[in-house]
Amino acid sequence: MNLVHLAQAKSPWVLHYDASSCNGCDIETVACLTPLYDIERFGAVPIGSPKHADMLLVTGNVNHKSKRVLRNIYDQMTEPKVVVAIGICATSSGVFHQSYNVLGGADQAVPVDVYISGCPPRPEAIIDAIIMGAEKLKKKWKEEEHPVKRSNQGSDTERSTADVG
Amino acid sequence: MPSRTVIPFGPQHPVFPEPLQLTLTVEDEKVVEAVPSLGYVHRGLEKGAELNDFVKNIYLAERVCGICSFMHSWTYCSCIEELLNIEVPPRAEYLRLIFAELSRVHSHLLWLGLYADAFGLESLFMQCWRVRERSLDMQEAAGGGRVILSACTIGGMRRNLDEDMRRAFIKEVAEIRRDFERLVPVFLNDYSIKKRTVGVGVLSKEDAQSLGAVGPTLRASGVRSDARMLGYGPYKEMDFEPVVEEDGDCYARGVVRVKEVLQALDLITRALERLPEGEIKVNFRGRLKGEVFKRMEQPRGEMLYYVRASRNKNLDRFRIRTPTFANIPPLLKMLPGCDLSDVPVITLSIDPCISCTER
Amino acid sequence: MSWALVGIGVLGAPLLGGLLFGIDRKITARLQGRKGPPIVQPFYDVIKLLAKDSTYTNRRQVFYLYSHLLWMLVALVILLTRQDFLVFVFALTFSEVSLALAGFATKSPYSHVGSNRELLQILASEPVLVFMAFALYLATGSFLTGGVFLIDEPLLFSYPLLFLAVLLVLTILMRKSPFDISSSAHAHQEIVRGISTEFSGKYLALLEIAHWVELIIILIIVFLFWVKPWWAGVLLALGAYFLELLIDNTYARLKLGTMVRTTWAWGFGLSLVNILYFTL
Amino acid sequence: MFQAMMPTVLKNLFNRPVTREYPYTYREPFKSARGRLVLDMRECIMCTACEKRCPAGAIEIKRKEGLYKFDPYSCVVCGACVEACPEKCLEIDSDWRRPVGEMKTEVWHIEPRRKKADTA
Amino acid sequence: MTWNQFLLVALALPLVVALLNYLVRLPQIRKGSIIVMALALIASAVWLHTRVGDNAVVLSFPWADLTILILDLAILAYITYVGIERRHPYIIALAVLQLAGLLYIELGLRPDVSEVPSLVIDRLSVVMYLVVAVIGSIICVYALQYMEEHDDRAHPEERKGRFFLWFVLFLGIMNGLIFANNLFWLYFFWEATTLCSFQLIGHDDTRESRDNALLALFLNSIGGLAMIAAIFLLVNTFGGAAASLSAVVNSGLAVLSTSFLIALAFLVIGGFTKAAQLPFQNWLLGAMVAPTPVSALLHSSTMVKAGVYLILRLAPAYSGLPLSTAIAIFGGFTFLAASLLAVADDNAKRVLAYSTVANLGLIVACCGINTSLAVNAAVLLIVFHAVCKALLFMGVGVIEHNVGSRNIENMEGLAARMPAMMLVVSIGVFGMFLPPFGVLFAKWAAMEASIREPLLVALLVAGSTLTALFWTKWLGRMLSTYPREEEEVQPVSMPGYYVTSLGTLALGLVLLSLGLPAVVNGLVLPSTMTWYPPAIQGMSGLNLAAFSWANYYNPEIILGNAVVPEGLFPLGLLFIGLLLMLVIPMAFFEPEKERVGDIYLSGENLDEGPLPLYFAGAMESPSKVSLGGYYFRGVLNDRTVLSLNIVAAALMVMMIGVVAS
Repeated sequence: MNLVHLAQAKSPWVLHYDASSCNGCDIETVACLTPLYDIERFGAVPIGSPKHADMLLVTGNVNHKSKRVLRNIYDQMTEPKVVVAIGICATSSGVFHQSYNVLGGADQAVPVDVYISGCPPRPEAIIDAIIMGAEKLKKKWKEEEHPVKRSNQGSDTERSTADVG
Repeated sequence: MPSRTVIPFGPQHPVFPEPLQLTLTVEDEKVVEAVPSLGYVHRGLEKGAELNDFVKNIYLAERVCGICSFMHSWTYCSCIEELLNIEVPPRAEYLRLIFAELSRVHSHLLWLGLYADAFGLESLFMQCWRVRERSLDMQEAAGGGRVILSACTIGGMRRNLDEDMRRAFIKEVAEIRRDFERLVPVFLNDYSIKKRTVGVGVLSKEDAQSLGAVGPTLRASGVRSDARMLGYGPYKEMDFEPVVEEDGDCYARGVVRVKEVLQALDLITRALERLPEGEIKVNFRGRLKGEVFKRMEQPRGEMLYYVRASRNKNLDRFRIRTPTFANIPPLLKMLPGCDLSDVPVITLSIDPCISCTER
Repeated sequence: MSWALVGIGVLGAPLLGGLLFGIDRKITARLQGRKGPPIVQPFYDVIKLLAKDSTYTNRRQVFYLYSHLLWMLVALVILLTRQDFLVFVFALTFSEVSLALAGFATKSPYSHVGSNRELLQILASEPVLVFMAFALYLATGSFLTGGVFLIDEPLLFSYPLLFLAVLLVLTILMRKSPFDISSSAHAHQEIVRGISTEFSGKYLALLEIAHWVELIIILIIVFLFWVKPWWAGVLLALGAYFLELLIDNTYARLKLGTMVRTTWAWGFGLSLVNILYFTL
Repeated sequence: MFQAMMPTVLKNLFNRPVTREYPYTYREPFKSARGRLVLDMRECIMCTACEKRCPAGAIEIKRKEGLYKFDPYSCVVCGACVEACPEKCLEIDSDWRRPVGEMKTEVWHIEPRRKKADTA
Repeated sequence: MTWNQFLLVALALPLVVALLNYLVRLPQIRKGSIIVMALALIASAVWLHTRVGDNAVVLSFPWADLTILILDLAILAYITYVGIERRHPYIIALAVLQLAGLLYIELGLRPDVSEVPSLVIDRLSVVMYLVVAVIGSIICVYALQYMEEHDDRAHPEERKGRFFLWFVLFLGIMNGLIFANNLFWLYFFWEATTLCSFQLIGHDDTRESRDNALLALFLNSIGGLAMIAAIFLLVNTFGGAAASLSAVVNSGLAVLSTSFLIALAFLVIGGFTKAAQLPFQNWLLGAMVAPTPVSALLHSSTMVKAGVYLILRLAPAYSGLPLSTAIAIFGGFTFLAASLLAVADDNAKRVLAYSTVANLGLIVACCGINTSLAVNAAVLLIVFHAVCKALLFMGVGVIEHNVGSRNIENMEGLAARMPAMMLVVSIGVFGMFLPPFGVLFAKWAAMEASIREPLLVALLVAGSTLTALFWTKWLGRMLSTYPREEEEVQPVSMPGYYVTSLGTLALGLVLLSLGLPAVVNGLVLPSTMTWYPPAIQGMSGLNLAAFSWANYYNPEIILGNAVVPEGLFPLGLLFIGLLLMLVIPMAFFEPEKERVGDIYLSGENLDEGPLPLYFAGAMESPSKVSLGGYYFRGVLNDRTVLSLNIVAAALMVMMIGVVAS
């Protein structure tokens, strides 16, 4: 099983969806593929079909229209899967928090496993997030007895607030 | 009986970084009909802006689009400056021009990369983005952010450029030019690229004008039109001549952008060399009153801003018309009759920026 | 004894193919100025896919996917046992047809378009392979692949033009640009992942493994052009492989019609001229 | 030229890859880069200037309870608050915030201190 | 059983049953009589197979010559009448010319045909008889059910009687045709099949069917005229003894006499028209309007097979001549052109028809190659093509009755609605172009034989790849179902007649392919040995050997360095592959452990609607995903058809030119 774990951590295929971002996070996500950052070093390749993907990268806040799309894509991904919310819009809703068409962060539609702040986050930060997501992928597979649970419930994860100082 | 395939092309589609849906009706592989469907990126930004203090709106305007972010903040700021009758110091205007052209360089390089990806030349995509990283480094060093700069503010600039950096910039621009010139012949001469782009998605001069195309899409169809010719900011001192191509196909649109990158690099160098000394920001007081209408040239084309205010902290009305919005009707004109494989190339050839369009 | 060799071949081909795919990804990355993934990356991918949950549309999809891999292996066995080249081409076609049918089995527009394109790829690539069978016969007096081991002069010397035609269709078989139109790691432009859009988990892994085997088969085809001494053929195959990588990275993906026209015009032209020249 | 891409590609093959091996080597961001907002609440006078200026609503101040909440996952690092702060409590660091599995709001309890009536 | 009794079963029984059905229109009698006849024909075929050895059986019925002549004249007169009634000047002209020619030969030349055997039954005839009797009988059984469902507007019973009159008669006439040796007899049966097909194609009595029937009559009359011309040339030059098929085949006059050569060419052209080679293919395509059993019969065992049978039978006569090469090229061209046209058609029956034309072209090409291997391949093709095509046509007929359309587009998702039918059709389609089935084996042999003609090689290569394209395309359409469709759709049940007839054929196809060596050794090789002299004389021996024993998977030969000239067909290995293909998914696939996934629609799937096929389109409106096949209408259109026809006609003119020079 160690081999499987190794393989899972080493080959996160990512699917990117722009829920309604301003492009800033999108282009930084795409920049991760390019020679200077090259996330393929960690086996991460961008993939078009959710059926192949292990990791959903969400940028931008969820609005009424993109919520359905995001859910559909998430449902079509097969277990184990993780969701990475990239950028402020996807974590909360950033500067758009007042807008009528903004429902909030990505966690309004799908359960999010990794949050990365920044507006937009640097490619380095996105690499960090992908590596962290890949580690979580491994854990998810271990937790849930294979074959994994069928239903993909749970879109209403609450943001937890904890005291720090 | 013709047998037709109906394909949803997007919103989640690997070729578009942004969600745009085209409902394609395809016969064999010929596109018969393309119906766009928008609204995936609609955030209600304009309405949101009316709820805000107008100063905060700079940050909102910047986030209309992450790629041409600087242009949006410049246009917004100059609208407010006009309402408040602020004279922006010349150094700030020059800095704005430098950042604007820098964002044009990075936007066009980004586009050239995506365009290369659209016709499946991945290594070219990589090379374009690799060159682009240099311009991002410049933006980060000077503006503080790789993509969203937050450098422009009402009354001037928040960031200055010291002398060392100015020299470094001139050098860096030369480097970008050197790197980019290696890629220019690929876009201009490569056999396979020409095979995919020449004669694809032709937009005639008449169609371009009557359908209201703007920016490189319009200029590639042989129309000499560029909002920078209005001479806002320091452009009037730059003896500026827009790049025009005649053919109106995807290849021509590529060529226009390739040449515009070189032109923008030129403009940056010239502006850096002429950069006047002095203040970069003036303070302002007062409340807004009146309405203003601005046209400026984004990397994607001409952008319109409309701002109305009535002695209030907030704006009464805030309206943006972005270049992609104007370019969608020409796109729909170009799509029917093309091959399915051409759809990404044609769609990308207008350089769609959906987040601009839908705000 | 020889059967043991066949067994080793059948088991070893996917491993070797996977490794070559890893090298492919590494070299491609280097050509693009990137560092690239580790060489064993394809194995990571496949192990991960095998461990992943899978979905399917209907039984026929699964059936034809297995059939794709299986007939690829049958084709490999036919080559390894030096049997009839024409039958090998048929087995390979069966394999590709199975893949197309697996794509068709789902009512997904993307895999549907992908499958149709896959069929056109078969249409574009098969003729040259059949011509190669005829060339084999004319050069060795037998349709058996084993025949090339009995002649002293490499096949390449008598069939240089045919070799060019084979190189042309190699881009199709290897699913590389400019003719990578039905499905691939990178042909996401218009049809997402093409034929494989609807495969997931272990079914996608099956497809990957079949690609590995296919790669080995392709390299063996090139190898046949120069079998004596054996290392010359291996070098030739690796050279062709590297050439395809270079072409992949310097060519835009061409369109369907261009593919069929080019391969039929040039493939038929070169092969036929060469065969006529040889017979006359 | 027929194969315009070939020289670039071959040059890449024989040169070292340009990849910055990020997690293994760390490239210092530019000094002026806006990476994240760092708060040093020792000097805070709860004047709410930052709260008012924040376009993203990331800062929430409850003066009566002495609560200062900062949500780093709403902050767009624009620097408006830094410019507004009279006590220079806030600072922008060029380093970036690392990804987390769970978002946490940073909360400070600040004792209402001497009021700087003259500076308000 | 004596030969006379056999002939009673083979020729007279169908005639009796046909008349019985026409006169007594009772369903019970119809069913009973036809099933009895089918069994009798099959039994007689088996008997014939065991009875005929290497030596041909020669039967003479000189007393019947006059009857035949009168019947001939009657048929021609009827055709003239049809031409006059339907105001078709070409048919009138052709029929009158034939009448004149026949009368001139009989009255003017007065050939002495008393020495000519009326019927000769050799192994080739046995193979043909097996095909006609077995497959034809199965189609008859199928037709019983099919015609029950077939829409006959007025007087259904009467029209069924009429239908079965011509249908069963067709079988009897075809039996006669494959035994006929006397050219006048052959000509009679030849014209009689034309008449039967005319009646059957026009059965539905719609405008379209009447027009197409007339077209068939017209084009086949060209063939009839060609045959009369050939008989005239032969009788005129060599006297009455030459009016014998076996004499023509074995005379070896080819090198000596130009008129013989031209006669031969005319006979071959007659074969072309029957075999619907380009540019005569239109009658066969038009024949698709007829009820499906007619198409099945025309395509698999009768009519078109008569054409290739004649060409094949004559193969020794033109062996080694330029004519042979011309025939090969012509056949190869038809193979390519018909395959190309099949790609562009969305009517299932027309696709099948084009495929038939293509395969007949391949058979013709094999005849033209004229080596032992090629001729064997041709015989094998006739057998397997008949089985496959009968199966496919009957399958399409059932599908058409259930779907209400023969358009391939409408057959989408058939796999869920008619799983049993899907299995049958899949077997049929696989049988047409995939290893290890018989047609592919024959095609393999044909291609290996074609190596002597590089130009032909190119034609065959191109055609064979196109074959894969249109078959897979069609099969793919039928396979494609949306997720969970099977659970929602109630499969259609099949009547017993269909199960019997289709099941027998499907099983038969698999068993025949599995027992390919037995088919080759037991049927094909003996059939060519007896009548094809080059098979015995000019052969190296290895050819035949390679053709026969190498069908087995023989590891010793394969792993060693032994080289056999014509290659090997590793049937065993391929069947192991096929078996594993069935077994492995069963062993590894656990549907209950896996999830059925929705299809990917760019994330815009909608849950609403009856099918999971709707996506949110523009303005949030539910749009339906629809899939269309590829038909390349931009490239393949009427102009293509026209130019292909012109090329084919030019080739045919060149063929005659080759002969004449």
